[in-house]
Amino acid sequence: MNLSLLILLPLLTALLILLSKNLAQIRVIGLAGSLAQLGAAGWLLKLFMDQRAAGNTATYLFETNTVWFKALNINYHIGIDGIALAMILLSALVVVAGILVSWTMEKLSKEYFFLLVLLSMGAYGFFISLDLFTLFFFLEVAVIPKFLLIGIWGSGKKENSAMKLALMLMAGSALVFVGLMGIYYNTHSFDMVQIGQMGISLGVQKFFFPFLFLGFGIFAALFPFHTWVPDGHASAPTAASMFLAGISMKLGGYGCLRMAALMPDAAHSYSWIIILLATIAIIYGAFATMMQTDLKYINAYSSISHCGFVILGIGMLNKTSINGAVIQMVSHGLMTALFFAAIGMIYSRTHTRMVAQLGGLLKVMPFISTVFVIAGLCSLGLPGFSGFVAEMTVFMGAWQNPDGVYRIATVISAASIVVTAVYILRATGKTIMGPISDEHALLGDATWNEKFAAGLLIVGILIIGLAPFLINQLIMPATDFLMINIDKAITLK
Amino acid sequence: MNEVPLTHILFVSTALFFIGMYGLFTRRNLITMLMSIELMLNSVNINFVAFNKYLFPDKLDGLFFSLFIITIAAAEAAVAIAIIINLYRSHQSIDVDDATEMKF
Amino acid sequence: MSNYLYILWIPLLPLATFVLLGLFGRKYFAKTAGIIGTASLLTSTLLSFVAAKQYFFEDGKVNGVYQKIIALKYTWLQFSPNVSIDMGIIVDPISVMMLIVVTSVSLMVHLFSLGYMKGEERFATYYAFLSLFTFSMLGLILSVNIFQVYMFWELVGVSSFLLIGYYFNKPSAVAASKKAFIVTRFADLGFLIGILIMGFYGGTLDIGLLIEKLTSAQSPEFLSITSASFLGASMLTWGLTLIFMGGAGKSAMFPLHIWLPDAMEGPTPVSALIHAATMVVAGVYLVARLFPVFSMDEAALTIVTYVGAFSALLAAVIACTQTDIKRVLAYSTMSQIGYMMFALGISKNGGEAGLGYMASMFHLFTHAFFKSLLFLGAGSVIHMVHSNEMKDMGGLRKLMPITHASFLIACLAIAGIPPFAGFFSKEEILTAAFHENKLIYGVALFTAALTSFYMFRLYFNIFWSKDAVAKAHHNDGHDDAHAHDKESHGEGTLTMKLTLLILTACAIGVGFVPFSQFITSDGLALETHIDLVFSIAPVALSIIAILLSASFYKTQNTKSDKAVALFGGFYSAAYKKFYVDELYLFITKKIVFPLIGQPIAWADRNIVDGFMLLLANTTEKISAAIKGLQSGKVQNYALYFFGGVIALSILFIYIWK
Amino acid sequence: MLSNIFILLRQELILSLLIFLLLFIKIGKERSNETVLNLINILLFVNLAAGLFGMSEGVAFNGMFTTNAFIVLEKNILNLAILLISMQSYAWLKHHKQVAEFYLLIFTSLLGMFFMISSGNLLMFYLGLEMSTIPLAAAANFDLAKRKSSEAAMKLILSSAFSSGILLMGISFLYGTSGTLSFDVLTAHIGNDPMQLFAFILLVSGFAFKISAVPFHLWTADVYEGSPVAVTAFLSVVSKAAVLFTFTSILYKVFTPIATVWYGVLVLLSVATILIGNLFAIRQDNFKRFLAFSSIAQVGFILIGISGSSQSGSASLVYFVLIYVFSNLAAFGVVTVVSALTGKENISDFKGFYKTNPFLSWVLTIALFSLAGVPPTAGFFGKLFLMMAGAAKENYGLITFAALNMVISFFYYLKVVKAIFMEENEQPIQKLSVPGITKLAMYICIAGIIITGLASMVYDYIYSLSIGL
Repeated sequence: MNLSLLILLPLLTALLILLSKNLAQIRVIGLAGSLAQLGAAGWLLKLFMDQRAAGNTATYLFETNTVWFKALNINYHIGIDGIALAMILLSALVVVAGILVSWTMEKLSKEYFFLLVLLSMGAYGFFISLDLFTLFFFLEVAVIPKFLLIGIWGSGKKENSAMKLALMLMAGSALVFVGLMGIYYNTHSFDMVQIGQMGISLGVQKFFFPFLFLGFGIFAALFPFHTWVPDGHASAPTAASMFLAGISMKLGGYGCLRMAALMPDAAHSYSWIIILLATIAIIYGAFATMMQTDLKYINAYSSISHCGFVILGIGMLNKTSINGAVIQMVSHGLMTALFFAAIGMIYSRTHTRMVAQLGGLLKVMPFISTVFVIAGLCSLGLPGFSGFVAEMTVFMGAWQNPDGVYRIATVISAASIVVTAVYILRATGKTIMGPISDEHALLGDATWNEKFAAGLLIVGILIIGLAPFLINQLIMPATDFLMINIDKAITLK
Repeated sequence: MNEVPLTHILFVSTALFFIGMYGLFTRRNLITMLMSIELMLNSVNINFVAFNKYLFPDKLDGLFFSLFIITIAAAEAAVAIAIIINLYRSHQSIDVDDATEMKF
Repeated sequence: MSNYLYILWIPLLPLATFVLLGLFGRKYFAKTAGIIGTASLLTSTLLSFVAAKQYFFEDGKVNGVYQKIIALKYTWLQFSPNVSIDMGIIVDPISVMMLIVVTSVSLMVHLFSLGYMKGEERFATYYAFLSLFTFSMLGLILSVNIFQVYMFWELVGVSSFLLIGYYFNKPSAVAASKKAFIVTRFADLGFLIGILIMGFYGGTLDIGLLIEKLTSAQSPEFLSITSASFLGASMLTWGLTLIFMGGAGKSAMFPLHIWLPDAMEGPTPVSALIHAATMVVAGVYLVARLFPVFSMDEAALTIVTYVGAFSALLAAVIACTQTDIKRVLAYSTMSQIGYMMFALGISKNGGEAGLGYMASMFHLFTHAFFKSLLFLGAGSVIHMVHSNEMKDMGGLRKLMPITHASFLIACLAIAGIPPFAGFFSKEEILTAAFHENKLIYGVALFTAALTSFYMFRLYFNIFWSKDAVAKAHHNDGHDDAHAHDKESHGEGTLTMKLTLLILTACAIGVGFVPFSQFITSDGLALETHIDLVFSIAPVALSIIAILLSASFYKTQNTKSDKAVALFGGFYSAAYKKFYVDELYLFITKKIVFPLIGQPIAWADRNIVDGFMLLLANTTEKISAAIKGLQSGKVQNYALYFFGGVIALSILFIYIWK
Repeated sequence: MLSNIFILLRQELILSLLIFLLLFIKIGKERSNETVLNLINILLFVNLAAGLFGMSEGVAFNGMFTTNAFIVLEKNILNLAILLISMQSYAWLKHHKQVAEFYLLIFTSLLGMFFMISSGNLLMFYLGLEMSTIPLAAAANFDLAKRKSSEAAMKLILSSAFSSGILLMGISFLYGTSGTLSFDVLTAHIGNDPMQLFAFILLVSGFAFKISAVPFHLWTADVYEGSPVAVTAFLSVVSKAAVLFTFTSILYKVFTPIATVWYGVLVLLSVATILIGNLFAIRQDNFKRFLAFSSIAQVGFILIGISGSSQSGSASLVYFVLIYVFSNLAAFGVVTVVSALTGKENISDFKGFYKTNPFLSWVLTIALFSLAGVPPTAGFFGKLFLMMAGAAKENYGLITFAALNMVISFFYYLKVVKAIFMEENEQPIQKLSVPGITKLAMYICIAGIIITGLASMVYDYIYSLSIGL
């Protein structure tokens, strides 16, 4: 299967949306497109598994490498390994859900759906590209739609949030760019595979790794550069928040992972800083969440905490922890998307997101409440849901590092699960349980599209949560390959 | 007769150049400013001629260049004066400080 | 080694029920949910009895030793080549015993709830949750992998959370459920880290392997874990203590017990199932499961012992002062679990010295029955009186004879009066304590006396004391059976009565089970005998205590008030549960939230985010500051131009080279 | 020989013909503006088309005039820009009295630029430069009635005269030290002696003035603001581009021996230019002024690209200019239409613009994104390739600085987008009827913005023609 399909499908959808007339057409086209996308992803998974089963042990499958800018040795080089595929599946799921929850978007619906689809295209392109320039290209493609989505359809002080988000992400990609230049002029190539084979000299790694890691880290809400997350998520319309947390933040994590694999020596020697920042992010995010009163802020801050686990897993630089990081990315993507979907459903009915003003919703909207509770339980790492698998894998991996500092970092991060329980239960207890206020007493439950969206995400969560060996089997070979370089680097020390 | 050394002439032209520049910086009257610019151009002319005469007498590049400069200076002056007249129409003055609407 | 795979169905059936009722319950099974749940659970129960029969009487024993049989094992999540989470089924004496306990008590509760919860709006949901809990509990006891234990551990916790918060629009219930979950969650953090330690040094998460590796004193794993130490204690101690912390959380050991009394906000049958018979003993079960490893580390066992003993005593004291009957029962539960704990703590692994282990399991077994009986009895009382408070009760013996009788028997059982179940198990514990540690023995004896005192205080207050005033209706917030007011008075429905009777039978009967034949620390049968001389002291004490409480509470009089006055401050402290709750509140409300949470939230907005804003603002300020450069005067422009020329010339003609 | 000249000077000759044609039109009988404009646009298209065919390479007027494929390409880009500008200023010129004069001035200036670009000799270069500047000063004053217009013209003519004085001084010193005016001879005489360095710096200042690099930029904003939008567009795109082409070729061809020096100069200038341009652009409200400063910042990036002094350096320059033509003209096109039909030129007037004019809003937005360098627009590639070329010198401090400044530039471009899409306005610009031909021009621009970037053959083609140091 030609991976370019993953880019062409959204493109086609976008064009059709531009041509279509009214909301009815637009959303149908959008849904059809996203479903086609999901189908393609699923089909890809099947093919991928067949290939692996057939004993194809190549690192990247379905590779195509065509020259793009010959003069500058820039190639359109695409291919996927298990990790990328997992990300693609995640994106496909979230996109369908996102389209579904914005089913009744009246305001400028054409532009809205167009931008959503464009954003998803950026994500797909990012995950499939093996050429650093292409990677960077798609990374930035995904930024501007966010700005418009938040700024136009958002709520609250949306302009500021949109601006803050766009600028911080752009700063991130600026750093990434500098790093890319460094790599390019020292290896004369953008091709990740080539570079991985020939390796990068230690000095270069040491100098440019911070640029790249920090750059991608900003996308993944790395500790001091996470402030775009709360405002951005809180102001964004539901679907946009889902995409932001579900897909965009994963671009960062994925990038960090790739960079760590690309310059393992630097990653190894900087790992303590990475771990420090990650630990801070985890515990700090958790405590900050505890103090929030706005449901979206709660989820946004908890995202900071959860993405900390991704960074932590990467920083620990061993097989298990990196597996954990990847699973956590997928899990967090699904879970936050679900959470934001639930919040959006509640908000669209009660027109408030303030925990204090809600209560007893379980009485009037059992389905939505159940979704909310499930998302909550997943985020506090309950067995049976994806969150548990991811976090436990990260912990197991992190613990394999007998160094005292790392141990302490692990324990602190583990402690965050208690804080998580606190804020999740507070939110649930106040909004879902307790006495219901009178003006909410007559509200209705979820509509079919919302049910479908939530169901889709829940299924994803459950698959990972109940049968983690499946996703493990998918990403394990990929991590194995990443570990080859990393182990080499570590043993050199 | 002992001829004047090049340096003297260069000194004169440089002096002229900076006199013109000084005029441009200090005078408020647009016409005068234009004239000081002409001074600068003329100092350049002197340079060219002098260089040609003293250093490279076999070719006439410098002379031609100065000729062209004179011509173009004339054209420039023409346009400039036209503009200044138009400015006077709209501003009722040719004081440079009156034409500072657009700033910052 | 025959096939035990069918045991898989025992947990799976409740799971299926849960899924069925959870998804479609409120639509299609609003009425029939109870029947479905009970039926499926009945099947599981029968299956577990079959399993017990097969294991204990047919092929569990291989030359006199009960084997650990791994009936099923499936790798669920591979971390690294030899570290993985496996899902599986272990069949050994304690797991089979627990199967019996959990399924039968759960069955009783299902049965009882048929009447008790009749007409509830979320009837189906209730049964779905019950099934979920049963499933998780069964999964827990069948675990082959310490991480599997942890997972079901969490699931048990969450289903308990759901059931406590069943009356979700009742703030107190919500608060209680939150409290229960968070406190146990905190304990589980310890459990998790303990698992990480064990897994790292033991090199495996499989319980069998772990025990194997860590019990042979010269295995490399054992050496590494004992040699590595942190803050003076060896990693083994740390690991075990942390795991025990998890157990203590679930089993409401001091100081993690605060959630248990509040948990009584849930429907009474739920309290009977979760907070009396099954979930709360999970901690004991966990320690028993890892007992061989515990027995390798004196320090950890000592901790277990003293925590258990202290909790037993503390709970007993508090129980004497409480007036909410369910809370009294809750504290008695805590006290009894304390018993089991220290019995484990003082035990050795194997042989005669392993008596404590056997006793503890035995007590767990008997306690499950009489305690659930007590709760269900209390349930039907509440069902009748619509209140939990003693002051609303009294003289009920004529109104509800069956309840009265069964309750009395249960009280005698827990008080350890022969020939009721409690006597035998408690006797074993005391014997063990007597041999191992006199101090503990003393505490145990005193606690036993207290137990019988407060149990009969409860009994008399409910059934004697004032004359029949039970018609008084108190439809206040306490009432958790408000769904049906008028139609069912008297002793509730047939099923409820039936349940009580069955359990009464158990409370009388189970004591005679030759327990030591089946369950011992090393699987070998253990000869135990009731030594009458030895039994005199505890029994006598209990009887005295009973008489005392009879004189206090059988009829209304002022003796009790005098006694209260006698104890004075101590009494009020005990009545306030020794201010442990207040302490926790202080820590959370006064320290964690204002001193950690708020500063961080503030710093995030003002310092971290403020820094970004600062960057933006300074940029704008600078741009405003230098706007004079563009003065609008063409002469200045020329001047700057010339300045640029000069600067460049100086820079590149004089400085550069 | 003669025929050879006709081929070499093809584009110049066609342009001169156009100029004469315009004169005849002017002296001929009165015609309606529409016909004249349409005719001119058609002619301009012919001019562009004619330029595209046949790559001629050679030298004429014994070295005074050189041309090759690269130069032809550059001239074609300028032709394209002129065509687009004239198509977009349709709405403005339709009601203007002196249409022909306007085009006369513009064409003359363009002709000057052509000669400047293909000059092989300092004299020819100077002639071309003046020929391109002086008509522009007149054109800047084309809204005769407007105060600002005349002020702008005054500022332009005075400062450009001053700058040409400085430039000439430099040229004279060069002549004095080398004794020649023709580039290829000159190269041999260039060395590190102070006199020549001084001469060089004077020369550079002259160039820096034309491309408005800091601190020689101060005239830019005022002139852009004052003069008619069409002229502003011409100034900001065409004249800047022409001078940049010349500057690069002179740096690369003539001043090769002192490459290290001019690298330093360029770095210095680019840093100052980017910073000042950004800082001023942040706080502008007048759209033309805003575009002026943003274009200054762009020049800073271009200088970085040039400083790479490699084949990809000059290639990325031309590539960027091509993209810049599309994006900047798209932006100016919208501004032209709006100011011509409503007289509004402030960013704050564009609040809520999207509600009334979605098409124009999208054109403007895409243009701004391209200017900001957001994928998938071409601006992204243009800017990136410039920086890549600059990075070849492995001066990562400079690259980091530039990259971070891109963020600042994002801020002000997005501010405009914000105004268009997100902010409310009590009296928004009413629905505008855009002339078909202008619409066409905008479509061309948008197509250019999308295609030029993604279709790599464009860059590869330019690269194949361009030459390095």
